[in-house]
This record gives sequence, C-alpha cells and structure tokens, in this order.
Amino acid sequence: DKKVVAVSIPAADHGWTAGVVYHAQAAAKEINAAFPDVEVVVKTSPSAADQVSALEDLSASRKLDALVILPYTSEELTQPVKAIKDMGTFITVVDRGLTDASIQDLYLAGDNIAVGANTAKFMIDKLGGKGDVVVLRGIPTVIDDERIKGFQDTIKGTGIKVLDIQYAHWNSDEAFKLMQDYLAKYPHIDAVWANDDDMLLGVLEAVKQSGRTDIKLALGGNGMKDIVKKVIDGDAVTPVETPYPPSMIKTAVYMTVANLIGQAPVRGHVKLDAPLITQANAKEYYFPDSPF
Amino acid sequence: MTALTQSAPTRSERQYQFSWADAGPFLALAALLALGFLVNPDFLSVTNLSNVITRSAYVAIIAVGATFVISSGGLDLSVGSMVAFIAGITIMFMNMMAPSLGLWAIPAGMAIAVVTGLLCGLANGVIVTVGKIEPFIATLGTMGIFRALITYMTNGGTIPIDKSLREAYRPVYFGTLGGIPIPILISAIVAVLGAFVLYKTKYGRRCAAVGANEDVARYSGISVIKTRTIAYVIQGACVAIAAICYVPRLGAATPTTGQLWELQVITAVVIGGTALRGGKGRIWGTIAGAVILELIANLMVLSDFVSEYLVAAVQGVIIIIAMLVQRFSK
Amino acid sequence: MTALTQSAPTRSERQYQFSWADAGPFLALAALLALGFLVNPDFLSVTNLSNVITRSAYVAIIAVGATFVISSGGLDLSVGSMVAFIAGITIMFMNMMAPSLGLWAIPAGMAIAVVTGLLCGLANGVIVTVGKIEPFIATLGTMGIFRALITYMTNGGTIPIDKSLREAYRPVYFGTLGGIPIPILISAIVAVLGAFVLYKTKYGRRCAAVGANEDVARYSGISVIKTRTIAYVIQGACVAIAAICYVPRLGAATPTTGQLWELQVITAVVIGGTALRGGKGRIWGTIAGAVILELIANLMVLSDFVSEYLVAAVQGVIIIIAMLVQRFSK
Amino acid sequence: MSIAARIDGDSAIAPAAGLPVGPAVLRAEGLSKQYGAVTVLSDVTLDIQPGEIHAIIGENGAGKSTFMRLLSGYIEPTEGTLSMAGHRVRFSRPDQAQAAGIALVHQEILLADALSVTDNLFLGRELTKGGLVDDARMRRLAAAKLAELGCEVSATSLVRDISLADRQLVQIARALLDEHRVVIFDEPTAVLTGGEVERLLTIIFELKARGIAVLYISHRLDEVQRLADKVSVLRDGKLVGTYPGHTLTQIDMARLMVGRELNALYPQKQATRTNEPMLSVRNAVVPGFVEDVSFTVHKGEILGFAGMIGAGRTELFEGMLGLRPGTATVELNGAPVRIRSQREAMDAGIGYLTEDRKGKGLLLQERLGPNLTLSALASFQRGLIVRRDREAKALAQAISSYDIRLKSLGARAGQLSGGNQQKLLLAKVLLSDPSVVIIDEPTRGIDIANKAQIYGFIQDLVRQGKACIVISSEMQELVGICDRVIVMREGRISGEVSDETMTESNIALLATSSRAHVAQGGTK
Ligand SMILES: Nc1ncnc2c1ncn2[C@@H]1O[C@H](COP(=O)(O)OP(=O)(O)OP(=O)(O)O)[C@@H](O)[C@H]1O
Ligand SMILES: Nc1ncnc2c1ncn2[C@@H]1O[C@H](COP(=O)(O)OP(=O)(O)OP(=O)(O)O)[C@@H](O)[C@H]1O
Ligand SMILES: [Mg+2]
Ligand SMILES: [Mg+2]
Repeated sequence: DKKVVAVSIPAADHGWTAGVVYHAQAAAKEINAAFPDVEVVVKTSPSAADQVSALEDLSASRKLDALVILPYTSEELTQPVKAIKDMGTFITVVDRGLTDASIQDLYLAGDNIAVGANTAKFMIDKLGGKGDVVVLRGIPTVIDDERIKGFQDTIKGTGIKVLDIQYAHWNSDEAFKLMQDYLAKYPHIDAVWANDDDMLLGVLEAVKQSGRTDIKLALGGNGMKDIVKKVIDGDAVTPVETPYPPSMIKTAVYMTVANLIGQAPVRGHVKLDAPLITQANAKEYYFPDSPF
Repeated sequence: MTALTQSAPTRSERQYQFSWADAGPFLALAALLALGFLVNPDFLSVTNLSNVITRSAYVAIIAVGATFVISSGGLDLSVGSMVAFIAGITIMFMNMMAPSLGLWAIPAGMAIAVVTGLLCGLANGVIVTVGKIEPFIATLGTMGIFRALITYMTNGGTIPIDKSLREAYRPVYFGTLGGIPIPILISAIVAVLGAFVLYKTKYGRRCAAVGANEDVARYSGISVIKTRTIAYVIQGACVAIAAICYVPRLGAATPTTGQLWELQVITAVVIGGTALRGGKGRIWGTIAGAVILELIANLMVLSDFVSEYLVAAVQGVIIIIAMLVQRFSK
Repeated sequence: MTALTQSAPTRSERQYQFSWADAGPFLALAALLALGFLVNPDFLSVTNLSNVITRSAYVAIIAVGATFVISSGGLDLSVGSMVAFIAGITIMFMNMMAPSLGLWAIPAGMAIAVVTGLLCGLANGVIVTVGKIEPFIATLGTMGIFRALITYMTNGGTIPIDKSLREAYRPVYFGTLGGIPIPILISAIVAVLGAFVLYKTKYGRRCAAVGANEDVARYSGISVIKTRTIAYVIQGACVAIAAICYVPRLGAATPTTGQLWELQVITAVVIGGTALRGGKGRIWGTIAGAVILELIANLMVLSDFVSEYLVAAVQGVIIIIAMLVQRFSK
Repeated sequence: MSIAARIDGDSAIAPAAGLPVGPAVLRAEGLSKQYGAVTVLSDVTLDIQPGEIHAIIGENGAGKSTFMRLLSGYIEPTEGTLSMAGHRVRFSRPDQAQAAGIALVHQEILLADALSVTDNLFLGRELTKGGLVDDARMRRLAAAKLAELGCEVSATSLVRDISLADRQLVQIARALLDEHRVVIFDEPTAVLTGGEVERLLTIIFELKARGIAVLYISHRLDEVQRLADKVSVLRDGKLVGTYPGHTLTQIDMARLMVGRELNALYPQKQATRTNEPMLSVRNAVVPGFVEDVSFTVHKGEILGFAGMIGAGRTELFEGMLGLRPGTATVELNGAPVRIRSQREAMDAGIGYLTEDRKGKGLLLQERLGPNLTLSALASFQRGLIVRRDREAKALAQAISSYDIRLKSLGARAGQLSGGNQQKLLLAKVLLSDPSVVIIDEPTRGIDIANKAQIYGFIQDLVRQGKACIVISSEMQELVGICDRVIVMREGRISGEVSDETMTESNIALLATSSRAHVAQGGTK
C-alpha cells in the first residue's frame, strides 16, 4: 500500500504563498515520480477555518501516514493538528510552530523576528545610527507581527526613528499608494522598510515617480527573485535582502518522506536562519523559474 | 359567481402543494451529492458528511438571520467581521473572568456574545432604517468598523482562549449529543426557530410585507423602521450564536476570522431561493444553500481533478450551475 | 385649467434648476477637502491632489461602467478580478508579441485588453439576463472565476511586463499632457463619453428605464435582455480601459491585483447618488464618489490621529457620515 | 328584459343604425384566454369599425381587461385570432401592436416611477436629432400633449412625485402621442374628476371624428351612454352581445352586465346620524397641501369630502393619520388622541382605505389571506402563532360578504381584477373593526352592482354606530349616500352642504370657483 503524505498550505494569495505552493507542488511531483510507494497530496486553503476543514477532509477519507503543514495561525490550528496526530500520523510543521510543541514530530521554521531584526541592524549600520524611517506592514497576522516586533526591538535606543507605520496588506498597489502618501506627508525620509517584497515593488515605483533623492534605502524581505536580482546587480537603494524562502516547504516535504521510507529517523527542530543576502551570496538565493 | 363556497376545500390542498420552485435548492443538493459520490465514494461516508454539515453550521446559522434581513428588503455585508469582533470580545471577556469565575466564565462569555451581537445588529439596523442609508453601503461601513476593531483588539495578532477554558469549551464544537454533532443541533434549532418566526408569527408576516412593498406595509400600520431594525437585530443574534460555536473550533480570534463569510452567507440565502429584492424568505432553502456551499468546497478537496489555482473558478462555475438548475426547475 | 400656457416657462426653468440631491456628492467632496486642509495643509498641495486624483482614476473609470450596470438594475461584483484577469492577458500577449512587433506590441495588447473586456462583460451580461440569475450571485461566481484564472496564469506569482516595453508604456500612467496626468485625462474622457451615452442617447434612456421598471420597459418594446447585457458589456470595456492604465503603474499583474475594487466601485457609485435599485444613474456623482474614497484613504495616512489598526473603522465611519450628509442635503 | 334592437353577438358585422359599414379595422375571432385550468375569456368574436366608439362593459372580473390586453399584445390568446383590415395579425409584444396601430391605456398605472414624465411618454420611441435624444423637442411635445389633456404637471417632474390622477393622464397622453388606428381605454376615468373627464371625452370624440376606432371600458355608465356608438357586454368571460349605444339606458346596461334585475343604486338614507361628535379634527395642516382644516364627524354619520383633483383631500387624511408629515389636533369621542402613525390610528379605532390600492393597499405578489389579515394580525394570533385556519375562515367570510370574485383560491392579489382588488382592500380595512372608517374613493373601478353593495355596507357601518368619512370624486355618489358633504379647494375647506343644499351643482360650484364661497354665504 502507498504511504500517503498530505501537505496542507495556504492558498496562493500573494507572492510568498505563491512560492510556497510552487515549491510544494514541485516537491510532490518529484517525489511521486521518484518513489512509487509514496503519494504526496497537496491541498491549499484560503483561510484558517478552511485549513481546518481541509485537514478534516483529508483525514476523513484516508489514513495519513504523514502531514506536512504550514499553519495559518498557531493557536487556531493546534487542536485540529493534534486530532490528526492522535490517529497516528507523523506531523511536520513548517514556519509557524503550534502552541503545543509536543505535537510536532518535526519542526522546520523560518525566523520572522530575525527578518525584522537583521533588516534593522543593516539600516542602523548603513544610516550611521540615526535617520527617519517609514514602515509598511502586511496584513494583521503573526508573521507580520513578529517581523515588526523584531525590527522595533532592534532599533530601540538608537537614533532611528519610525515616522509612520501603516498596513498595505502585502499588496503592491496599496504599497504604491501608501508610499505616495508618505512622500507627501514627510519632506524628508531616509529609509523605507516594506516587510515583504511585493510591497517593496510598489514602494520603489512611488519613489521613482516622486523623483526624491533623500531616500537612501528601500528594503523588503522574503527573497523575491526580482529583488534578489537587484541585489546581484548592486542596486544602491536596495543593496540587501532578507530571505524567508518559501522553498522551506520543499525541504520539509523531503525530510518527512525521508523519515517515512528512509532508514534515518528525522525528528526535532530545524530553524532556518535569516542571514542578509548581499551581492556576495545573492546568487544562491536566485530562482528565476519560481513565480516568486 | 357563487363558486366560492365550492372552491373552499381547494385552499388547504394548495397550501401543501409541491412546488418545484421551493424544491430547487434541495434538487441541487441531491445532484451535488450524486456527483460527489461519482467523484469519490468516500464523499458519502458518515464521517465526511458529518464533518461537512458541522462545518456549514456557522454559515447556516448566520444565513438564517440573513434570510430575515434580506426578506425584509435589507442586506448585511458586515456579518463576517461581526463574527470576528464578537469572537474577540467573547474570548477577551472569558479570559478576564476565568480566574474569578472558573468554568462559569464560559456561559458568562456566551451571554456577552449574545448581547454584543444584539447591539451590533441594532447599530446596523438603526443606520439603515433611521439613517436611511442604502444597506449595501451602511453595512460595508460597519464591516470596516468591526474588522478594524478586532484588529485593534488583537493588535494585529491573535487572541487565544485561556488554556483553562479550552478543554471545557471544546465540546460545543466537537461534541455530539445522541450521536449528532452539537453545531448541527444548534443550527437545526436556529433554523426551526427562524422558520417558526418567519412563517408562523406576526413578525414574520410583517417582515415579508416590508420587503415586498414598504408603502403597503406602512399603510397597514406596520412600522417599517421597527420591523427592519428587528431583522438586523435577529441577524446580530444569529451571528453571536455562530461566534459561540466558532470559538471552540479554532480557539482564537484573529483579524482574518470570518473574512468573506458575508459573501458565503448571501450566496447561501440566494441559492436557497430567497430573492435579494426582498418580500420572500425561505429558511430551509437557506440551510440547503449553506450545505451546498460547504459540499462544493469539500468536493474540491476530495477530488484531485482541479489545479489548486483553479479551485475558486470551479466553485464559481458550480454555483452558477446550481442557480441555473434552480431556474430550470421552476 | 388654462394655466397651461402660463406654466410652460416654468418647465424649462425646472430643467436647469439647482438640485440639492444632485449636489450632495460634490458638497461631501468639498467638505472633505476643507477637513483635509485643516488636518494637514499639505493635503491641498498640487502634488498630493494630483497623486490622489490620478490614483482614483481606475476606480472612477470602472465606476462609470458600473453606473450603467447599476442604473439598469444590475450589479457587478466581478470587476476587481476582471481587472486582474485582463491585465494578465494583456501583459502575456504584449510579452509574446514584443519580439516580433517591438513597441507595436503595446497598442496590440491594448486592443486585446479591450476585446477581452468586452467578452468578459458579455459573459456576465448573458449569465445575468439569459440565465436569469440574480446579478449578485452571477457576478460573485465570475469574480471567483476571473480571480482563479489570473492566479492560474501567474502560478500565484506575478507576470511582469517585458523590460523592453516597460519604459515605453510607463507614460500611460506616469505621463502628463498639458500638465495633466494621463490617467486623469483618460478618466475624464470616459466620464464624458459615459455621460453622453447615458444622458443623450436612446440607449441611455432605455438603460434607466429597464432599471426603473422592467415591465414598463418591456411593454414599451425595449428588450430588457439586450439593454442590460449591453450595460455589462460597457462595464467590461471600462474595466479594460482601467486595466490598460493599470499595467504601466507597477508593470505587472498579480493574483492580488484589483482585490476588493468591486466594493470601492460600488461605494463610489452609491456615494455619487446612483440608487442601487436602479433607474437613475449619475455619472458625475460617480466620479466625485471615486475621488472621495481615495481622498479619505489619503487623509487617513496624512493625519496622525488614527491608530494604524483603526484606519478601516474611521473610513467606514466617514463613508457613513458622507451618506448621511447626502440624505440631509436632500 | 326589455332591451330593444339587440344585435346578434355572433355576427357583429350587422351594423347599428346610422353607422357606416366597412371592413373592420380590428377583428377578434374566437378569442379565448386560459390561465392554467381557469378560463378567463372564452370564444369572443368582435368587430371594431373605424371611427366608432365601442364600449365594453361588464362586472368586475368579467374579463374586460383581459380582452383588451389580448387585443393589444400584452398577453397572447390561448385560442383565436386577430385580424386588422382583413389581414391576420399576431402580437407577442405590445410594441408590435403599437406598431400596427393599436394603443392601450391600462387600467393600472404602468409607468416607470423613477423616470420623468417626458421619459415615460417617449419610452421606447425616443425622438432623436443627429443620433442624440432630442430632449427639448420631446419636452415640448409632452407638454403640449399634457396641456391638451388638462394635466398641469411639469414635463420634467418624476412620475413618482405626481398624483395618481396625473399619472393616469400621463398614461393617456402616452397612448395619444402617436397616431393610432385603434385606441383602447381601460377605465381611464376611474381616478379622474369632472374637468379631466370632460376633456378626455372631448378628445375621444375628436379621435372618432378622425376615423380612429376607440374601445372604451368604464364602470361609469353615464360616460358610456354619452360616448358609445356600440356597447358590447361581457359576462363571465363570454360576450353577451353588442348593442347600439344610444338605445340603451344605464339600467339596461346594468341588467345586461349582471344578468338579473337590479334595485336602486343608492340605498334609502337612514336616520342614523346623531349629534354625538365621534371624531373631531382641528387645525389640520399638511405642509404644501392642506392649510388649517377643521371638521367633526358624528356617530352614525356619513360625511363626504368632495373636491377637484389636487384639492388636498387625500393629503389631509394621510397627514392626520401620520402617513405623511402634518399636524392636527384630533379628538376621538371627546378625548384627545395623539396619532403619529397608522398603527396608532388603528389602535385608536380609525381605519383608512387608501385610494392607491396597487401601490399602497395590497401586496400584489402575495396570496389573499395574508393580504387580508396584514393590518389585523394581532387578532389572528394565538400564543405567538398566526392561525392560518382562522385566516382562511376570515378570507372565506370576506369573499362571501364582499362578493370577491376570483378564479382560484391560490391566486395572488395581483391576479384579481381591479374591482375585486378594491373589495379585498375594503375587507382588509374593515377586518380590525374600526369605529371611524375613512374611505378614499370607495368605488373606484367598482361595477354598478357592487357599488350598490358597498353603499349598503357603508350604511351598515353607520347603523352599527360607527362614523364614516367618504372621500370621493364622484359627486353623484356623495349626494347619494352622505348626510353631509365638506368641499375642499386648494387645501382649504371651501364650503359644506347638507340636506337640501346637497346637490351636485352646489358641490361643483364650491369645488371649482372661489366666488362660490361668497355665493353660498359662508357655509363654512
Ligand atoms: N395572470 C392571471 N392568472 C390567473 N387569473 C387571472 C390572471 N389575470 C386575470 N385573472 C382573472 O381573470 C378574471 C378577469 O380579469 P379582468 O382583469 O379581465 O377583469 P375585468 O373585467 O377587467 O374586471 P374589473 O372591472 O374589475 O377591472 C379575473 O377573475 C382575474 O382574477
Ligand atoms: N410628491 C408630490 N410632490 C409634489 N406634488 C405632489 C406630490 N404628490 C401630489 N402632488 C400634488 O399635490 C396635489 C394634491 O394631490 P392629490 O391629487 O392626491 O389630492 P386629492 O385632493 O386627494 O385629490 P384626489 O384624491 O381627488 O386625487 C396635486 O396637485 C398633485 O399633483
Ligand atoms: Mg379591468
Ligand atoms: Mg385623493
């Protein structure tokens, strides 16, 4: 009998999740081709409630040998994942840990706090410890929250001042408008941080249109290919990038399958670092075929 | 012209006559079940069906309220964010009370949920009726307001329910009574009550009359403002009940809770045969509509035909086809 | 009863009489500008106003089409995802043609955009009129379909426009003509055309008639199906024009392009004084409505009063107040 | 039955004396209409000659309107054919009939509320200049046509803002705008009063003079008598016969319609009137319509309100009942009452029957039972439940006591014929047993036999010690049943008549001319 690995991830509603979907499907295709006795099923869900439903549906119709899940939120998915674990399924959690860590057989995480903190460190450095910054945040979720927290904790006590912070919903258009408004409101801005590259695209357009030269830095996050390309090309305003690679889902799927069919038990806690991508190492993070 | 006395018996016959129009949503439901079975025989398994129907409970409960609002000639786009707002208030209150009240914090929180729901509904109703603002816009406004309030309350994150309450509260979603999941029981009760109020009481008659023709209602001594406001208040109560069932499922409220539920709710009501222009409400059709929507989503997960990206497209197509089936069955 | 000849002059006076009801949206706009100036004097700077009005161009252009659909008694929730879909098709086509056509790929792509828009509008129209499906549900269905298609086309990511076309196409959003940003010019042209068609042509009359009373229209020999379908086709064309202006702004289409624009568009139309139940369209009010919405968002950012979490709440409140101002100015 | 010179209904070709013989401009042959199992019109054959005024009379629900809708393409016959000038025609839409030269003025108002008068007049046949709608010209033509009819509304006002009577005139104007070969009027005068009616009749004679055939339906048999060259009688969906108009008396017509002998139209007046004030209204003001009106109605009294269209009678009572903004001091049985809404009026025991039965009286899509009980639901409640069985009983009761005629009990209110809708509405208002009954236009669109019934019923009300106010545009009716008539003009009471001063000519004088007030010596 085939061993079934279910992969439950958010639907592709913006660039980063699109990357997750891309890498998950790539993993499924490769593994299904390579291992005839493993079946990887990928399901996307547009909200936390839908993700819980999807878990119920997946487990109602067949026995799952393993579940790889990138939960929408920790609190909301903890109980439903536990219910699956209780049926004897191997649980791999990606990115957002569950509130009860004992449920996770394998935990593979990015570090959202580090995304914010590393960006802040770079800014402090580059601006010489002081400057006026505007921030665009995404949609109100944990990821966004942690990144902002990492950023704000790091600049605390330095001369970096956050002039303004508003939601732009990880959407380029909204970021474009918001940046236009920031530019109208503040005659002098030293740096911009959009905590996601989709938003950074809108920011860059708005800055370009305004013709303003006071903006020395415009940074994003997540490792979108267009932005990594800028880093490779040595862009002055966007010289670095923080990775938060959606490909972590692929890593997780492979590790889970290895545990299932390989002789090597894979358990524990893997934390992906969020090192700065600079011109020196950018090539490693450049995937021209990914949608993200 | 003295045919009147002779034709009197016909009345009761007609009353219970089979109507294709009313049967539409149930036919669509049956068609979907058959389709599902063909796609994946597991579809009709007890576990799966019970999961799906349990899940459709939120939308069904809210949609019962929406049936009132819509048949009174209104519309409520704020229900999705109202769920989030009420869930947030409820959890905050329960967590605050847990240390002093212990498990009694749960019923206390439920009471708060209902009160909040009634007040939210009242606010919508008053803006629409007294403020005379197009319901679409008025409730779009309050939708933004509720959504912002929950974001503010959570500081953009989540409000989880206290660990000490978690287990005790869980059965409200996950428990069963006589083998039937509790949310199904609750939504059945709400539907029966809704049907009773809409079809059997004075208020229900008035509600439909206001939706059919405001002037006639006014000239018949019916207060349009009161009637329509009450419909919104009923809607608020239903949202509160849905929130009460929702909280134990995910154990937290977030700024994205209930997002786009308003569209699902309205779709359920319309698929159920209630006309958006008002004057006629069909509670049982609404329930069928809510189940249909959830079955479609379930079918998408169970079948492997459709690219992940196209799920929404297939759902759209199925909904349109379901509506066409209804039209043709008339 | 011989007062007829005397009262004849009054008639033409009435025609050009000042109407508070019609002035409502413009008053609200003026009030907002004044408020904005008080909050932050930069608000009235030329750059800021020009940015904001340019930004409102998309919604304004789409809302002109929506004015037709709504005044004919319909509704279109699919416009937001239709923008994304058309933008996606257009970019793919331009990129495909760029190697062979060079810069001619841009006008060719624009033509494709318009054709796609007309077809999408036609699809909506036919489903609503021939399929006799409630517009809310029908276009909610196509909304899902268009959104899924663009997600599919982009694999969930972005489709950027070819570098070789980018710079040549940029001016369509960022350029000016005689000092006026091109999107503003385009939306002005669309509005003038829209007003012309709605107020000066037979079709416009019939469109309003169909929305006001279908039966009367039908009895007057007006084809309700044709008239309403054409309104959706006009809507499709407007969406295409908006997409054409949209693409050069960020140079890409993504699955989030145009998200929730439908709600903004409908709000703009209603704030502009067009009733959702049909029968009366106000193009210029619609334009004012679109600008009002964008100004409110701008004001939120320029002022420092509101927590980032509460922006949506304040927007909701302002929209409701704007509607109340309108009611009272009647 | 002593009716002279009966023309054979089956071969209506036989001309009435003095009328020109020629090919029928419109011929219906074996026309039938069924709704499901219900036959509404059966096997009607009729010829319409050019230049003749052909009246169609019949009881409420006889099928007159159905017949007219068949002739003008609004509905299609189940059986039978139409021909025009000897050529077979088939209409599946009204605009096809219009193109062929047949226009219908509907019994109901069929106009788009949200559009202007001009837009309504030219809907579907807008005038254009260089491809653009020529508003100026359409307005001019509309204004001229309305002026011809004596309608004073501005051509640019919205239909929703004009009175019922004006709407009717707009409908008539719409039918007369183009040159037609056959113009059909279905109860055009039901909502009109004296002046407008006269003007319309003049116009109809002009149409006749131009060789246009006119089909005319009315329950006002005096009009029929004055106008009609031929009178065709429908009963139960069948054509009873066609008769030369001038030989028929009103009594003859009534007999033919009903198929039996009729008693007097107006009942013998009863001396039920007392001097005990029941409802007294002081200083009623309805902004824009009524200035300072005071009156009292006594127990057992039938008080009439007369006036031209636009005199403000409807507004007076709607203002007093809280249905539109207005102020008044109201006393009921000597005690002051505050009435801010229709509900409060009902609770106080005041019932009001609106003149606009389709727009404000009945839910047209709803069945009869819920319509009947809508304003008296409380009395059908037991516990929380509205009792359907009681409702059904009440309906059966109403159907028999008001003689409501319907083809099927599952019918929606909108499917009843106009007259039967009015009777249902009357039943609805009286269901809550009010002690003061205000009836606005009690017999609008009611046939002659039913009129007598309704008058009898109004008398029953006052005999039971209620007070009754009747607002009517038919002066004859007011004189026939009222104890006293108050006449209004331009929002004020211009006089009052009773006993021997209560004549049609006195009322007309008070209603129209300001000098009348002086002539009457201040009856106020
Ligand atoms: N759509 C319908 N379905 C069923 N019955 C109908 C329908 N339309 C009309 N009827 C019935 O046909 C009969 C004739 O109606 P019609 O309107 O022609 O009467 P009428 O002679 O014009 O009466 P009135 O003088 O009251 O206007 C009525 O009994 C009515 O209930
Ligand atoms: N909403 C409105 N706006 C402006 N004028 C109106 C409106 N409604 C009615 N009118 C005008 O007010 C006047 C009074 O109306 P109405 O005809 O109802 O009076 P009435 O005395 O009840 O007459 P009747 O009952 O005989 O028709 C008319 O001139 C009418 O055109
Ligand atoms: Mg009739
Ligand atoms: Mg009146």
